[in-house]
Amino acid sequence: MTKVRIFVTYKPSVFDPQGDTIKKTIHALGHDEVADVQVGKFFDLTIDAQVDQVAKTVKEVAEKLLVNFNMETYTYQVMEEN
Amino acid sequence: MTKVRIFVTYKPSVFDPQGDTIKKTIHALGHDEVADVQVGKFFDLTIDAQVDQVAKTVKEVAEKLLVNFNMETYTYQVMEEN
Amino acid sequence: MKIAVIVFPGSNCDIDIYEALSSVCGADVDYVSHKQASLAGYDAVMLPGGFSYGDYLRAGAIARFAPVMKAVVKMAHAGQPVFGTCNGFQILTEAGLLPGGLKRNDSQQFICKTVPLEVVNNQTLFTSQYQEHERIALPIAHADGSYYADQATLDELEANHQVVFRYAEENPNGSLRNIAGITNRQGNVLGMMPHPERAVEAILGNTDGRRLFESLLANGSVKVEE
Amino acid sequence: MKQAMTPEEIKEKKPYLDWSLSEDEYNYISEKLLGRLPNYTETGLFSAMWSEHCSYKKSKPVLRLFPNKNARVLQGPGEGAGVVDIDDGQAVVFKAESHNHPTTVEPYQGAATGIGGILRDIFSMGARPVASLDSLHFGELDNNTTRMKVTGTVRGIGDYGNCMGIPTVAGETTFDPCYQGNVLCNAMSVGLMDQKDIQKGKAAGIGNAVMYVGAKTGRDGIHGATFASADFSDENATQRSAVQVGDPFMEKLLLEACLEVITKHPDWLVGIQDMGAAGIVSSSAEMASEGKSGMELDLDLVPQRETGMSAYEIMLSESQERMLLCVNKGHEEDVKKIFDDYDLDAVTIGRITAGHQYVLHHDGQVVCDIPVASLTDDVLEEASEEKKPARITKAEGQPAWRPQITNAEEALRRLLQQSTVADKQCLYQQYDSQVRTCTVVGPGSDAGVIRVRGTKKGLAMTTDGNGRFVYLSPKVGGKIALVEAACNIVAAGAEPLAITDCLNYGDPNDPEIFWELHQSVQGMADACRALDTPVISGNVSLYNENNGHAIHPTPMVGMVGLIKDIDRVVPSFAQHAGDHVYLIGKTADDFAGSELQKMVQGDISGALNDVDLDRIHDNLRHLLSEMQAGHVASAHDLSEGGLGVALSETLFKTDLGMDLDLRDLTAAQLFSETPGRLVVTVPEEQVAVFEKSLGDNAKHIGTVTNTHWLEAHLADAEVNQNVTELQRLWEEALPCQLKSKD
Ligand SMILES: Nc1ncnc2c1ncn2[C@@H]1O[C@H](COP(=O)(O)OP(=O)(O)O)[C@@H](O)[C@H]1O
Ligand SMILES: [Mg+2]
Repeated sequence: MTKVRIFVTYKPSVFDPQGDTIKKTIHALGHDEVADVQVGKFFDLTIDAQVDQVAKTVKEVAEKLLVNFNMETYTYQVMEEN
Repeated sequence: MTKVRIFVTYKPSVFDPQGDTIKKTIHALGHDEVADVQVGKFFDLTIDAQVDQVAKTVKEVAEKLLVNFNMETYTYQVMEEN
Repeated sequence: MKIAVIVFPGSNCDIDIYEALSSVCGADVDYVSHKQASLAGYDAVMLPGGFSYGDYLRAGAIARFAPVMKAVVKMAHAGQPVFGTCNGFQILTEAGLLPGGLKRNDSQQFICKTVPLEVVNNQTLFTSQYQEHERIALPIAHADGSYYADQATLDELEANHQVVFRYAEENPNGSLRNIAGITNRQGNVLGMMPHPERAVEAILGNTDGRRLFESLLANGSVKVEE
Repeated sequence: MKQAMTPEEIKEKKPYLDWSLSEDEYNYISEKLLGRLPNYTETGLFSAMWSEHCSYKKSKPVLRLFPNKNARVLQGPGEGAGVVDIDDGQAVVFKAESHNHPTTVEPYQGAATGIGGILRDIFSMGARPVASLDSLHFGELDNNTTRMKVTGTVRGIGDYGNCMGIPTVAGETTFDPCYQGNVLCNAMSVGLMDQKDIQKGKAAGIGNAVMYVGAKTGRDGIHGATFASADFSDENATQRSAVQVGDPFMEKLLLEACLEVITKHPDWLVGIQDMGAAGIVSSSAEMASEGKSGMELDLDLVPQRETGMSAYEIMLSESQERMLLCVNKGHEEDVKKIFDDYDLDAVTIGRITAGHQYVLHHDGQVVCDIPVASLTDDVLEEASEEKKPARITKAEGQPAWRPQITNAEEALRRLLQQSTVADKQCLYQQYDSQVRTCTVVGPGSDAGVIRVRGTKKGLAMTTDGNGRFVYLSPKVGGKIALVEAACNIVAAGAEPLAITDCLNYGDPNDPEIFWELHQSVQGMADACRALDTPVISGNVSLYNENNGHAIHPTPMVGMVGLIKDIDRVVPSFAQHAGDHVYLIGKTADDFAGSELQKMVQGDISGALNDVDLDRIHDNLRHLLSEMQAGHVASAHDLSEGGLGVALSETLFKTDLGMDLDLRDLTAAQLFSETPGRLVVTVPEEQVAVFEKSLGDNAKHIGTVTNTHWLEAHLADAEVNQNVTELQRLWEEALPCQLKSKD
């Protein structure tokens, strides 16, 4: 079993109103030291495969389903393996 | 400037209908090797402070705003510092 | 002309579009299950609004894998009329039949109200009974209706007259270039966030959507030249 | 859960006290009902089933005051929802339910699952839900906690209802400090059906299957049922984590699958019930009790989302989107096939047995073996002490408060901006009010109206409740709740049919609160009789307190009316310049509990004047027949803010104005809240017959103009206001108050 975390975010060129709203609210809470906020989703997949085989699964699942390439992009990270 | 990533997930006992539906779809796509799917959100905060000072900001922002403690919990990670 | 209204798990405007076509416009319409692999015998297909698969993940993202979608793609490529409103529009973009995508509204809220629109292109199968630049008003009801595409795509859409409806006066969701509805390049696939099927009877206070269905029925499967 | 205790340990350590079962009840169960000590699981089941939430042991004596029959009622209280005949073999089904405690704790999920629960009640009767309404009461909008609760609650209702494809067509939203620590979220749903499809929550026929359908069971809301019956206090905050999460997509599938079985295969089904409070135990025991049957369930067969759940947890889980079916033996596979088609679990978890025992197996052991009736019918009803609160006696002896209005225009402008009066569009536009394309009148009028497809009929619906009135004079306040609902229904041109209710009160063990409950229900019952609108379903929510502060007693009335000809629906906005304006009903000095009093005094006080129910009923009847005859152009009832606010609202969203002669009213009376009044506009041609029919119950007060100014000449003041300006104040107030300020 391998656990991977896939991070999905808007492409940098896409305006994210949610990040903007949250930043404003954080400032309203008095935390002006927060200069920027970006929001994303992540998917933790538990995959029944060795770590060297998961890349293919991740690529297919992410590119077919989890990510909309019109506006999103992704990265991933292997979290644990056993 | 320090960049931190705050991960927000459901508490373990909380039912997540989204993860469930996504798992079913992944199986329908033929990837039965994906045994489990969990969904979460993350927030990348760029904080105008040294790394040793960000803990307080993160704690306050997360607990006041980003996390709903009725159902959610969070962790965070310092991503980079300069 | 025989029309299919696709029912996905979680569709909920299927009945609305069915009734608009059948009881109001007198068309020959069937509900067709998402599990059906073929659309043989149908001249046009409607993807209704609603929350297919709960809109979990992204609106429309899961529905595009339904068995019936292969047949929908086939019809679209064959130049037959394919129409999607609201969730139907989202599915069409996710399936790659229309460019761009629909983001969460700028307000981060679901919004249900009637908004003014401009008919930008009345030279399509679906809009021939409107005047060019005509002002109409249609209901919207969505949380993810902010149209996004990159600059090049947007320019191309405009250059090819693929923008069919634009929000007039106010932009309710943050759509780029006030886009409310677009076609594919060939003009036989139309996706739009507003709900024309909710505006076909005087008793409901609005009939501005009716001519969309009447245009479709009048044009049949006549192909619009590229 | 802690490790199970032995029956002896339970007797000794009394853990049931924490689960809200009293020592007397425990002893009665052991000695009289079982003749032995209940085991751990059984004790848990009794605690849940004997809670107020499930058993109504305290409120039952009061609920008996309600009339619940007339010629149209097909099913009164006792089933998932009530059913009323609307002719042509069709019926309307409706019920309201409170989700106050869950919404207070977790606004989004609490409100969402409230909608989910009430929808299941409707389709468990065999009806298709066609409209929803929501009645919301929050603390004052001067703090971020309230703002977040409003935002979360509205979003929760919207997300669930929108996804289900059921339009939310009306509701109400009020703000008062008494709801600060205990929000009220009441949801009502209305369904349509053919009378032949009516279902019951009944399990009978030895050998028939008990089938579980829908979502899997997890540890959600364990103890929710008993929890809802226990007072809140902030120290409890950390315990409240078993949040029930709604899955509207699952419920949409469940709705379609259940209706398919009910309408297409009536011969397969014996009964069906939704799993609400106290999950499997309450649905199964109630169904067995209704069918006078025994039942045996194997809990290992229950679809489970989590591992290691105890019998107690499985039985009491409040996981959402589940239903229980009793299926004729031999049709289990048929039913399963239909649910399979929707990708839903459908599992036979037990059978109907001879005798009257309720038997549960878990992990190879019998964990419960008790008479069915001991859970459902043998609950000890509780007589409650009552005491008239001193504040009421005192108020009755004092002279009524008389406002001094020096600037009527300013008072009107300020009233329009009070959060309870202000435009609610920024909230209700988050609800899909048009899906199903039957909404003839959506939110923003007096009642929501939907058409009945394929007929000329329509249904009007409203929710109304005013805790301030009930707090000051419970009995009169109870009457006013009914009168207001009836006025809203009639304003749409509909004939009131029947009501549902949610009775929201504080701790009934407080004799003063019980007195309020009793008195207000008596007032409601009197009004139900006078208006011929029986109570066909409802819900009781007690213990609405926070740190010992009770909410105002707030009974919510949900009323449905029938429109025979949908083309005769009457709008609430003025239609044409030149029409004549009438005020129906007499205006008196009714300022106790008014919006004006709250605004000027910062608080409410005084005693209410009684209302003449027969007179109001008579007025409404005559008005309705004029409306049905097509003689009335618009009608709007008067509520918070009185005549001044109602006149303004009649002109909003039009380009019209009014010129009014109100010289027999004072400036203050412009804002009096005498119940049972409406403003109507009548075209010139209909004036003669209208006046003849209404007699001196309708007073001609002026005409509709095309200037967009509201001009009124009062005994001691002049009002001359631009309607665009008034509308702007009214529209901008709530969005502005909802913006975070600290
Ligand atoms: N929470 C809500 N959901 C839906 N509609 C609402 C809600 N709150 C208020 N409304 C709508 O706003 C309008 C004004 O409400 P209200 O002042 O309570 O009306 P009335 O005084 O006539 O009963 C009504 O049309 C009502 O349906
Ligand atoms: Mg009203």
